[in-house]
Amino acid sequence: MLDYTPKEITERKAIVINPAKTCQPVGAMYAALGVHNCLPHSHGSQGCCAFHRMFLTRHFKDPAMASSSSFTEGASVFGGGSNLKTAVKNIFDLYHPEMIAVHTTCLSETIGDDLNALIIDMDIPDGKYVVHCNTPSYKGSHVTGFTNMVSGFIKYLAKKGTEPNGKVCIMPGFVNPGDMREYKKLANALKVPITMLPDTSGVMDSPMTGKYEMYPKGGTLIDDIKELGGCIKTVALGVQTSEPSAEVLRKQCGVEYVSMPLPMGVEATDNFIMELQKISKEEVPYEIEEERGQLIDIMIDIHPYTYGKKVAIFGDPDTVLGIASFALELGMIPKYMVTGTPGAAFETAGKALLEKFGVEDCTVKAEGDLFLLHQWIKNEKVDLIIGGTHGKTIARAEDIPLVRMGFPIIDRYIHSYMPLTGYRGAMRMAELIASALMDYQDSHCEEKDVEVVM
Amino acid sequence: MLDYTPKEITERKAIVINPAKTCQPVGAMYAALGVHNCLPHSHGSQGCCAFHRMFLTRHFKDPAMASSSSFTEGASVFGGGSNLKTAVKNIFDLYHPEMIAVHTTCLSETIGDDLNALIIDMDIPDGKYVVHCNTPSYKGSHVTGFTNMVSGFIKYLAKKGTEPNGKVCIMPGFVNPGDMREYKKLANALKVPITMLPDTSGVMDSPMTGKYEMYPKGGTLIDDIKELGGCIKTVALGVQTSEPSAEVLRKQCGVEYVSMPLPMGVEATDNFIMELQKISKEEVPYEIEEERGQLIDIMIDIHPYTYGKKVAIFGDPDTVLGIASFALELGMIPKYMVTGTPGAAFETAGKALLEKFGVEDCTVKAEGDLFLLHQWIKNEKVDLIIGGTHGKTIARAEDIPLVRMGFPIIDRYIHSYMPLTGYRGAMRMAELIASALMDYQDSHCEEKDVEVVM
Amino acid sequence: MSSVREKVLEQYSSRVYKNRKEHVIAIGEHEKDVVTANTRAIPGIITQRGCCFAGCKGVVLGPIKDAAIIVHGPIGCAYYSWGTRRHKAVADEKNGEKADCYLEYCFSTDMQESDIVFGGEKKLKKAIEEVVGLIHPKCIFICSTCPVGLIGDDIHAVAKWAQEEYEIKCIAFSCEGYKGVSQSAGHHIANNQLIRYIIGTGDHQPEKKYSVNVLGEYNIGGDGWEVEKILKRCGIEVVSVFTGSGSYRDIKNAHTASLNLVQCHRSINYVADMMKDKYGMDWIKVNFIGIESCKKSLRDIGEYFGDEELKARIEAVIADEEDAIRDEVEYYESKLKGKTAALYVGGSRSHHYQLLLKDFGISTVLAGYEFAHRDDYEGREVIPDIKPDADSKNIESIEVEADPKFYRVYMTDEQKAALEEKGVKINYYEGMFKGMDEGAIICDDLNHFETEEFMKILKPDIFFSGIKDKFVAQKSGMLSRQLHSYDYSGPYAGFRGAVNFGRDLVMGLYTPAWSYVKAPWKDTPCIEGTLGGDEAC
Amino acid sequence: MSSVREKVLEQYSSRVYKNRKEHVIAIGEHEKDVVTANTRAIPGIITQRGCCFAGCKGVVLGPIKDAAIIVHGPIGCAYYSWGTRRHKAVADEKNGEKADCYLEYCFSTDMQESDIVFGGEKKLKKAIEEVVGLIHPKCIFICSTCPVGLIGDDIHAVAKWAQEEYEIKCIAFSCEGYKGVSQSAGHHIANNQLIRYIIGTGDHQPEKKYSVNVLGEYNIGGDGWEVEKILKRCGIEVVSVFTGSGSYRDIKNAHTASLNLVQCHRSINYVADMMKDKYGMDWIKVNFIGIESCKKSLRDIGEYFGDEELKARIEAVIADEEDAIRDEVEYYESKLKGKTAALYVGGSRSHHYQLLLKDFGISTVLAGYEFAHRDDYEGREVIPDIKPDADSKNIESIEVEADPKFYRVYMTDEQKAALEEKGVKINYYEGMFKGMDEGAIICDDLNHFETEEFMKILKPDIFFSGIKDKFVAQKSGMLSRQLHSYDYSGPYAGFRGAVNFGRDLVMGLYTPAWSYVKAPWKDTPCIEGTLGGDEAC
Repeated sequence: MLDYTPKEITERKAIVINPAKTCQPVGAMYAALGVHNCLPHSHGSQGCCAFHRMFLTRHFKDPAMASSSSFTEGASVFGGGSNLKTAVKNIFDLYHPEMIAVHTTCLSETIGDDLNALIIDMDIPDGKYVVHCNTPSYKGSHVTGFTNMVSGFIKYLAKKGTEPNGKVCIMPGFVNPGDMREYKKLANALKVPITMLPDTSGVMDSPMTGKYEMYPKGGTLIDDIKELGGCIKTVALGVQTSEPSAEVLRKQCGVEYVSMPLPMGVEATDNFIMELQKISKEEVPYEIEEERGQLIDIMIDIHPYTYGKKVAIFGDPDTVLGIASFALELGMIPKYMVTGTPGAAFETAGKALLEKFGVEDCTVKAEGDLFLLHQWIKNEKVDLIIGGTHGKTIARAEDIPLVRMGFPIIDRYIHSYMPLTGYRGAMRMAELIASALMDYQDSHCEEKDVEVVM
Repeated sequence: MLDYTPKEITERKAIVINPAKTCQPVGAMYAALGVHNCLPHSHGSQGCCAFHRMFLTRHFKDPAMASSSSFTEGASVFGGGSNLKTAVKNIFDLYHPEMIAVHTTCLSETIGDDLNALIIDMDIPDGKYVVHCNTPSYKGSHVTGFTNMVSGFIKYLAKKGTEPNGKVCIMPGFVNPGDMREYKKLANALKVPITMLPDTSGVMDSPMTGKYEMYPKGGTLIDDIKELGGCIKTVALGVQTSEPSAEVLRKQCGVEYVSMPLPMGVEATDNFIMELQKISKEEVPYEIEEERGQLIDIMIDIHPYTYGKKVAIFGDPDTVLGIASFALELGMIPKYMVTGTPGAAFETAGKALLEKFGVEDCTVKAEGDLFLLHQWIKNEKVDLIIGGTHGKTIARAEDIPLVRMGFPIIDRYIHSYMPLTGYRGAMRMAELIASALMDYQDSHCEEKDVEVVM
Repeated sequence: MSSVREKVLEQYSSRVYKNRKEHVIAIGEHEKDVVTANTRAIPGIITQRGCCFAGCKGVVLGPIKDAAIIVHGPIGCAYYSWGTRRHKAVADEKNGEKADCYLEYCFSTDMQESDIVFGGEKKLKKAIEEVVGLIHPKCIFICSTCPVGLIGDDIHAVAKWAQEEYEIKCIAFSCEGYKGVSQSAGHHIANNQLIRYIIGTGDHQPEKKYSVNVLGEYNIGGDGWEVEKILKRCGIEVVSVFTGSGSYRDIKNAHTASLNLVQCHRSINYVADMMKDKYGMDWIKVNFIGIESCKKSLRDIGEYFGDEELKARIEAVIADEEDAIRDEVEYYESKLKGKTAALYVGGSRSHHYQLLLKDFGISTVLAGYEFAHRDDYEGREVIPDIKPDADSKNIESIEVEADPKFYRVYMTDEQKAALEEKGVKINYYEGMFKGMDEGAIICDDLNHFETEEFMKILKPDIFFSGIKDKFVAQKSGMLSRQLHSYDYSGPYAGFRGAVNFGRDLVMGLYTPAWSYVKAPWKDTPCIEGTLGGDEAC
Repeated sequence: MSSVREKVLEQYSSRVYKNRKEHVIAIGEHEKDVVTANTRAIPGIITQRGCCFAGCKGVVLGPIKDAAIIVHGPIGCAYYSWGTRRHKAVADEKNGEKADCYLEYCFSTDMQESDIVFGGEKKLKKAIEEVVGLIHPKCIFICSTCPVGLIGDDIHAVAKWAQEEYEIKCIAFSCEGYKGVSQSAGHHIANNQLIRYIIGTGDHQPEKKYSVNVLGEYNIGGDGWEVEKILKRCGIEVVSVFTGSGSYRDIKNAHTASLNLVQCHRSINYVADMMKDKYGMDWIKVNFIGIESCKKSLRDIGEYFGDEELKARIEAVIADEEDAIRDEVEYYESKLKGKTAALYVGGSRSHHYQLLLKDFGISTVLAGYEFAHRDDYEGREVIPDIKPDADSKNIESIEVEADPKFYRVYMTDEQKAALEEKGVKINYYEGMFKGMDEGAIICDDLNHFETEEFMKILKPDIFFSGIKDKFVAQKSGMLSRQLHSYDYSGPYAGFRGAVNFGRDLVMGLYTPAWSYVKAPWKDTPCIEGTLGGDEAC
């Protein structure tokens, strides 16, 4: 497996091998699926749309509906305006969304289609919306695309001077529906009314009912997006993913924001809870305190299996930081932290985490790839790899257990229903990590060392 | 591993090898821990109490407090009455429980101590309770002991002619705190007020707070047990475990009962929900329907990995039946179903399940042991083993994945927090099963067959 | 009959109706079954089609294991086509020559904004240098994605440079996503370069008397290996496979084989055609999917070579393979007979699998192709009638001449006529229509709307398609199986593959979960007699 | 000083106070440190003690790998003692003789009510027959549980029968749980039968000049293997281990060794004593837990044998082992120095581990034994003063005579005196007290109440005990490590073991989770300035 990866590391300036990121539009598509009655639309060649739908479906095992401007060579020469116009008409005719959320592609970006102008120029049926964001594939990553789509919704819909509505705007970060449900549970427990944008719960984890719904029950309501300007505050979860959109909302409507890491592990969840509490001024209810206490209990229980264990973590920047933060809380050493997404903020935040826990000799890298990660591992092995499906070849090549967390996980099921955030999510992470390490011990130790009690 | 187990099966009449059950008192102790402010007391040699506390602690990774009559040879000759009397006095003095729940042992049973008489004869402080049940180790199993302790509480405390209280009595079966929380969640969602006896949630999964509490917040309230006679109905979950106690309550207080399998998997949970619904006459709320729909969605998604897979299931009778029922719903073949606990009902129920699904050539055995199970597996292999920790040697010897469910799991953490019951529990079972099978495929296939998408 | 078709189409706006009515037909409705195919998808209409890049890099080139394929463009296209198409492959040695397997690797130039602005050729060159330095491939392919064509990077010049600089084979493929109307354009582009730069450059001769290339077999789920195994049992040497677990090492010798077998007509017929022109090699359309198809294909090969000993060996292999699966096939057939299916896949599978379904007694009520041309539906006889449009004209169509060194005539016209009489047609594909039942619906470029509507009316038991529409069907309570990826099962080719296929269908149809879709309280009023109430809840 | 002790004890009722005050002392409070031990636990007081069966089957016999141990009684006792004590073992071959390893197996007669009523001998015989038929052991032990003694099954007669019937070794142990006051009674019973029926029945002579038995080493977490490894490096042959990874095969030859090393004094001193009487073999108390202890133990052995070459080899081994761990020990010491510990374990570990803790600069503020006798606290010189009570009288104490064939005198009294002068005491154990700090609390049979109360006052950094009280300490925010099972880590013996121990403590003390025990909102009032309110929530 991966037999051609040399141990010796040489500098690479041009070739990315086995990337740890993909392109913007897929993130925009995912974000747009988190708005109720909204159809994501890919303005480019139809292959983009096909690839992104395929990819999201593989991760969520649920339909990911989106349309395309279906560029041909002609459109590439003369611009995609007429394709978009036709598309919008056909979509409203046939698929009856309340909104079409357009994102661009490297094709339409390179051509230079002016989406603002094209949309202004359109006949949009009454009560319907067409919004857009620019997602050039040659900048940032799928995470950037997610952010840009969220910002796009705000730019088009949120209004300044909206009546205060006593709600908090939560920007969830690039997480699973299970996580979004967990946020809602926590906000609800703390009696904080929220609008979460986007909210893919109920969409990408929709139940089997025997009836296909193109627009399932879930998703942020368009009316709620329109009223975001009336929110007390924005809680932007995942600094790299959510802060830019929170800033857009602040600039546009004056809603102040607080930006914080994804609530993964103890401290990040504590901070999220306290942020909510500041708003509601409610006591943290016992059920949440109890969950928290159970988590701490578990962490102390399992520390002999986690403490000092080296882990390689790869994936999206905020997710990697969240996992690393919890790993550190478990006494683990996040030996390698890699994201493919560019951004110095990742490395700064990662290093700050390491410093806070007094952990040395670890590497944090943005714009990295899995080829490099594998080379590092060949040079100094780790006890565990945490990341998406693409880590499995490294895991097998080096005989290291892989715990699947983050995006994309395309070779397992059910994960997207299960939060990694909040205390409950941390319990899951703890179980996945501890069980992986213990399974490894059980299968790799000598027979005489098989333990009945652990 | 297990190198001395011959493939050839010979009849055994006297020796049990690698049992799939243990003795009554540990079950009684677990049940008694599920009553708030109650201290379990083992009437016998102090080794019993030590073994049982050790064992429960290993499963739950939380303190299991209990006291002992600390028999010596003298007590074994002259009877344990004075030991019990001294014990009760010392316990109330020092440990201040509201109730002492005494169970017997093979020692005190063989001697013939009359616990009824001894307790009647005692000075019990005002507002305090001493109750008992008989748990001779040479009859039944730990499951029987659990049942007997529940019945003991009812016999001592529940009163005939209690004012109707509009509540339902739920007898949870021998399950984890996580399951009991799930029951409460479901009852709450259906707006059914309940008394659950026992209720170890909040006791055996208590949070870390920095302060040790001998009697944690959880557990059935003694006052609620006293008012069981006012319940509308008893829902006895786990026929073999709970029905006898429900019958005691019926005889004693006239509370009718319905006895049903543990709510594991779709149909058993459906039935539990509908039983609750019959009482509350409330619509099943959308959140529950959604969970159910998600479960079905998952089951269809993963069917290629589960369908037709052979599984060996061992453990406690109701648990094995519950797992087998869900396994069948997943299209699996429960090739071997084994419990150590005696009782023809297990075999009858197991066979009825097989017949319902039209599955043939499976073996269902009560009073079996793991030596026999291993021999069967040597003769016809399975794809998966589901059971407690003691299956791990077979799993390793035969290179079969083991999914840990049931009691006891003493080599892993966190499991007791996580329900296997309800739709949510079934999702967990589905994830554990599918992941185990897929992990096995990933690690055992040839390199060329490693799949990136599954 | 037509009412089904009309019921769906009439919901369209007139403009869309006008377009789609040509793509949707009911077999037998008109005197001649004619379909419009290989035309643009309508913007906004949710098509399942992919792009030119997907057809070139994803389908045809991707499986070539010993070529390091550098995707020149932003990161996404490389990422999505990385290890996800189940064209299995393994490094191996053949005739003392090793073929590495780079399929676990994904190479991308990850173009950034500055590359778009200032051009990406330099970066591409550097990327090649780095790949050569790291893994020392004997062959590099460069595949471009959308912006590359627009900004004008000359990837062919770079390829030429690399070939000289590193003394390796390096070929560029201008397969930008916007080219053509679907993956089909990409196949064509890939085919062109293979014939131009690889086929005919090797000189290793087959060892056996009868040798073939297997064309259009991508080894999804191990299909190709199953086919190779069977051919080998029959004593037929496989020189190269296009392209499942195929290699630059083998493809360069393809011209030394005696016959081309074409499995997927759509994606590879250009190669078959051009090899006929250049080397004189005949091709026959085979189909190793389905038991009867498989038998027919093997016998056709026997007939083509006309060797009695070979034919006897083929019969023996068929008998043996059939014996081994008979019981299982019978069992699965008993569970599947009478079911109905809809198929919407690629450019050949929707045809091939109808035959396998027939083996199990399943009839096809709807079939469609994602990216086929009219000949895939109607048969090659229609090719002269196909009018090129603006989109197809943009895809280079190359002419080859007879190779002075290697051109041979394998068969006289007489021999061919004799063969035809035996039912073996040379250099011909009959298309999907001919075997289909009257009234079956044909949908070229079936889109989401039509899928939903047709499924509602036709209610097939099984919907065969890809990952994007799989869960749409499934959510509506219908078994859905992916025929691109086989839902990670397989192989489905050959005799053993038929059994796997039957098993998977039975498992899917009979998995108990279907019976739990509706919550029981949706039916049962929750009236409790003892409480005396009559109210339902 | 006494105030700590009194603060806890004064909370007792007078009756309990009267009993417990004799068990709880503060070192140096009285002129002589005297403790009451090995007496009954008070009913109802939550003791951590186990029973006679646990001491006999669980501790001493359990590790003997090639004996099939049939637990005769209801299922529970066999179940709880199945594979859970971490006495590691592995089948091996020695001198051409194989020792199987049955430790993965749990054999029980699973007595049912009818067996209790009608007697269980028949079932036991049948059980033996079945075990012999299935696994063909060379040695079977029968261990009885509570009801067996009461109903009067004659297991010794059954053992005799089996021995004759199957020509194997079969020994019965009447170790009913109610016998004695703790596990200690079970050790004694096990020791008696080993000396009666096994030791001295073999005839294989040691190969090396210096040979020993290691007594009271149960190979928890691989400790015994670590010890054996070190002894081997020194050139000392280990004839048998009692009983970690020990075997009937080896123990039967124990009398051929030259010296007995006693690790756990409490559980095995009977064997050492009786072998002294029967074979003339001396024993020395060793302690392989702790670096300094380990060195002292090895040097004592060297002195005993008095061979300069041996002594030199021992020094070389010590130097080498210490070199290998120096850096790690220093690091862990820097993290652990100044911490305090409480220990409550078995009958020797509370002593042994104080010395290892001292190696890391950790002092002991409380120590207690679960089942020790006074000599384990005060030293063997106190033995003549110990008055037997009703409970201890019930445990058979056997007298052995000098074996006419094997009795040897290994050392003259003069030699012994010379050794004593060098600080090597023969056939002696000094007890735990002598090395302890003034004011440290001693708690014999420490119970739950005292644990809670003493921990509140003494606030040690680490509480060492067993699984039952581990989580009690942990819930109160204190690191708790099991010294019965090492929390599934180990080995802790020897030089390398010391490092493991240090690592585990550092990890436990420094694991970040401790800092999260208190939710931050418990401290931080949630006042939000910008909203102008003053109210806390």
